[in-house]
Amino acid sequence: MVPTVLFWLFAVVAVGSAVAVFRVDSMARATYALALSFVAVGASLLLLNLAYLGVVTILMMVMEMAVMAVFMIMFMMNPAGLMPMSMLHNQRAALVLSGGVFAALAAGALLVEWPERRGTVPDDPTRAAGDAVMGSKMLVMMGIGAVLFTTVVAALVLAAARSRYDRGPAGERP
Amino acid sequence: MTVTGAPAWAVAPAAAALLALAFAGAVVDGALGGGARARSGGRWTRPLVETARLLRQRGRRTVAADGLLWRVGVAGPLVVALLMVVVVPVGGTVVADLPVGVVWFNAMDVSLWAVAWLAGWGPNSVGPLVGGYRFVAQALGYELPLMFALTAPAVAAASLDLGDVVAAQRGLWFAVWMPVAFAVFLASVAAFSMWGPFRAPVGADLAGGVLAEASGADRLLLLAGRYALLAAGAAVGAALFLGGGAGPWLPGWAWSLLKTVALLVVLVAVRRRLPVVRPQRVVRLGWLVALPAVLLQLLVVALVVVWKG
Amino acid sequence: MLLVACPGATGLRLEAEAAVRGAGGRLAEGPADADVLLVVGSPGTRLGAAVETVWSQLPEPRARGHAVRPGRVAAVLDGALARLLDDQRQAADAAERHTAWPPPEPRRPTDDADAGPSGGAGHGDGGTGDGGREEPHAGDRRAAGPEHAAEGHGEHAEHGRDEEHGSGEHGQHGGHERHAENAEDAEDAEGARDDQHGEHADHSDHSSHGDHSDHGGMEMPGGLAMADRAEDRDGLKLDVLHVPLGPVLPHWPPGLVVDTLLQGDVVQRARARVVAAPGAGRAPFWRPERPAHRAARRLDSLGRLLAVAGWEAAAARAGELRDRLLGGAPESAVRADFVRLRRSLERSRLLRWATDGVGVLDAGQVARLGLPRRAHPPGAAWDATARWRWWLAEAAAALAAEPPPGEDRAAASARVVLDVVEDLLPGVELGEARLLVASLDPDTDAAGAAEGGTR
Amino acid sequence: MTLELFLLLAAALFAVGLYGALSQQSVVMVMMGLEVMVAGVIVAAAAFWYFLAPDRPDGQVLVLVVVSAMTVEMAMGFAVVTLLFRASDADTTDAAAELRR
Repeated sequence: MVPTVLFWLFAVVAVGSAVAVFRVDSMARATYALALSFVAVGASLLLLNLAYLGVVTILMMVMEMAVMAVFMIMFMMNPAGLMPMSMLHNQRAALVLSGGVFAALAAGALLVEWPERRGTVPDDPTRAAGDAVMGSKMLVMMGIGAVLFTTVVAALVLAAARSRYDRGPAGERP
Repeated sequence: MTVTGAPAWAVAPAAAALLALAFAGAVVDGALGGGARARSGGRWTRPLVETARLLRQRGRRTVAADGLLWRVGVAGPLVVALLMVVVVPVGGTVVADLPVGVVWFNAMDVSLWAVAWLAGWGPNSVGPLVGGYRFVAQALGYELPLMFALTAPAVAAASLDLGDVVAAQRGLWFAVWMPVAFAVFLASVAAFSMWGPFRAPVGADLAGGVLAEASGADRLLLLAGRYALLAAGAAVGAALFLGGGAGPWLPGWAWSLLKTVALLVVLVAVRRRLPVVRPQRVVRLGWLVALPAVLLQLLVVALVVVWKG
Repeated sequence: MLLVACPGATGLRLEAEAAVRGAGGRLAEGPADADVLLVVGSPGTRLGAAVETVWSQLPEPRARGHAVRPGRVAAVLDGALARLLDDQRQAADAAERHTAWPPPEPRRPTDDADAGPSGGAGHGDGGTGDGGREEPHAGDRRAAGPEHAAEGHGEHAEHGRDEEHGSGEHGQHGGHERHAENAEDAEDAEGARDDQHGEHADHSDHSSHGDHSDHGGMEMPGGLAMADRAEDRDGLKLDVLHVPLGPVLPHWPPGLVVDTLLQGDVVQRARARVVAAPGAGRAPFWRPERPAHRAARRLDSLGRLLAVAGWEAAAARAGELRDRLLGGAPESAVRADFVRLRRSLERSRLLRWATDGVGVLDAGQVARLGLPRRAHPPGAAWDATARWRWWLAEAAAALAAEPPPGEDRAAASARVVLDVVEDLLPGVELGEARLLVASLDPDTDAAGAAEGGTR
Repeated sequence: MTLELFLLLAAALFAVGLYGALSQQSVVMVMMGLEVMVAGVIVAAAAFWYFLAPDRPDGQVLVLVVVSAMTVEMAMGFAVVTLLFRASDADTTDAAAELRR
């Protein structure tokens, strides 16, 4: 009972704030609506016994959004949404298309005969994942690590031609 | 010592304890503040006087402020501190027995990026805004070292659960053989609480930075939030590095409390003694000094763990 | 408590600092944190307008006091504190203030906007409008927008982008009454202040020095101007803000206003001026012929720099030594404590990190400022670190009753210092800019007399 | 709590994200749309893992990879936007399309 209520709560928050991202004028609000949406997604992962993944999702996404806000405000006109203006194009097509996609996916989710559940949830899913990552899939992890690192460096080198903070792109703009 | 989860109502005493600790921090700060021979009450009562003053004061608004986001930013630090504290084992009990407490703490301190930035963005004013950006810039500097500093005890305990980390320190505190991680952790706590040498986001050169526009209850919440963050950081530090509730004679909770208070006093005492480090320096320090040092520390820890089998 | 010192009121300022400490208070960093607004010295028109703006930004309960005569500061402060605790009066104040929001739109004739010389006596647009700035600003500011926004913008640094409720209200109706009610504190200069006030009401337009550029007549949200955009050094075209620093800022030379063009927190352009004050330029407070004063002056500057650098403990120690020297303690008694302070400062790596490389002077600037050609640790650059070390050396010499070290040159006038500040500020981050100004510490007492030394 | 509910949530998030990515002009907003879509993928992957094959960690690993991919996307996206902005003073997709010619 309690998990179901929580699930609905998180689901409504996640979708509601995701919609809000594209509805509000203020860039700051849009960014933090997205952050809220991710927090709700992470929280719903917690319901699935995925403590580690849920918390990591929250961690990564909040951090990303905090940095994102800086960029949003740096590049967007009218960052505080104080002036009403529209930044949309081909809105109708987008609405129709995404509505169709939702219908198709929902139909698939409801109509497909999902297979029976195999096995049970391990006591400590985090450990299971850790074993998987560090055991047979060690290579995956190392690959991800290397890719992440390269990206960060590449992004910073590209973005910060002569940044004051040597490495950080932030702190530039109100 | 095994750690057991407490029932849901335990959040209330945890919150009360956090606020009490935060208040104690403020009292210590007032006592160490020195200088004035105060006419209205002694140094020890200064936080009380200040609280009363701020409660009497009316909140103020700025033009075209983003009220909603400002509120979030103002209430945020206190809430985040509370969320940090619920996973800390006190003696043998913990409010929320989360199996990934270490990551949880990390996620919470990252959410401070957002909160501090919002508190700066909300009032639509230069001082707070620059303060908010300073916080994010500074956070880029300390976050990665902090992550690895948190990883070191977790690796040594082979668990992300704070209870397990405490249990793994029986015999030898982690602070003893991971001093670098401990130091980086404490510095990061000061940094995310905008405290001591890392208080540039609320610096006097910005007329108070993030705090510049807050008055009345808003200001009280922000100030209390800073002390609460320090207290929460001290509590987590006591569990991660100082063996939590382990100690002779006294019961476990008393030791937890004692160590937390000791760390808190250390953190508070640093405040006036050091000048502020500019955010640029913090970033450089974080990446060029703290990060390599803490990585080396992690390597040492990993080697020890492997060697011990 | 928020202390507003006027140029030429150094003695009163020191007295007020002591009085605040004696009352167990501390100096606030901005109006949001302040209960009491304490003005020392006599502000001129511009500074008076700034004070009104700041007053309107204090949250209730609030009280203000105005001290003009030496020896009366503590009494004025006591009066203000008593009123602060008077619930009835505070309730009345709050009621009056909040029913008046939103204030009736103060409509002024459109062409009044650039009536500079008539009563503003040349301190209006003159200080900012020169220097070939491309931004559309002075003179063509919006006439239709709410005035209150413009005023707050103009005067107050930490509120460069905001305006608190009711400074318009102030200029219009609230201001005079409250003024009268608080007049009991100002034991003298009553007539003079009334004059100023009237003048202020007439010319409050000037208090906005053109940081509201006209965006083609668009109606701005909340009456605020949106940020402009301009090239920055990273090649990104980003928003710029016009932000005046001062005249009411903590640890800031009294009466100094630096109009800056900020991009993010980086200063792109700066114009410095000192607002006029009737009290400025009388008898100088610091008497260089007296060693104690020489040392105390240096300690005063040092304390300000340390406060800006965020080292409260050291700043408090410097202030304490200064007060002891001015209070007539023999130099020899202070010397031991001074040596200890000096040692801890010179040993502090964190302080050097804060000030190293801030505002490096070239040889010409060194000569103009009347500093010795060689920086104090030989071979070092003339940055803020070298300057506070130089202050320490000077203070030490004064305490040891030696002649001042280095070549004996006359200290530069504030205008020269401000010119150097203007040269050095572009490209500097806001916090560094504060350090830079503090490390050059222009003496605004004399400059305020010459109608701000505006150019 | 059933698999279907979670999949519906995932579908809703995906559709909202798609709408955002298609309808927004600004590159940064398009990136936000992509993020929302990826959030839907995360929910779906986690739900499949929990309800279909909890004994195998593949689902979790997939989520981990997706989260990392998201970070990478963000970082590169920011770098590209910054370059674009510097080169052409534009942050909209339409303007970027012109760059191609």
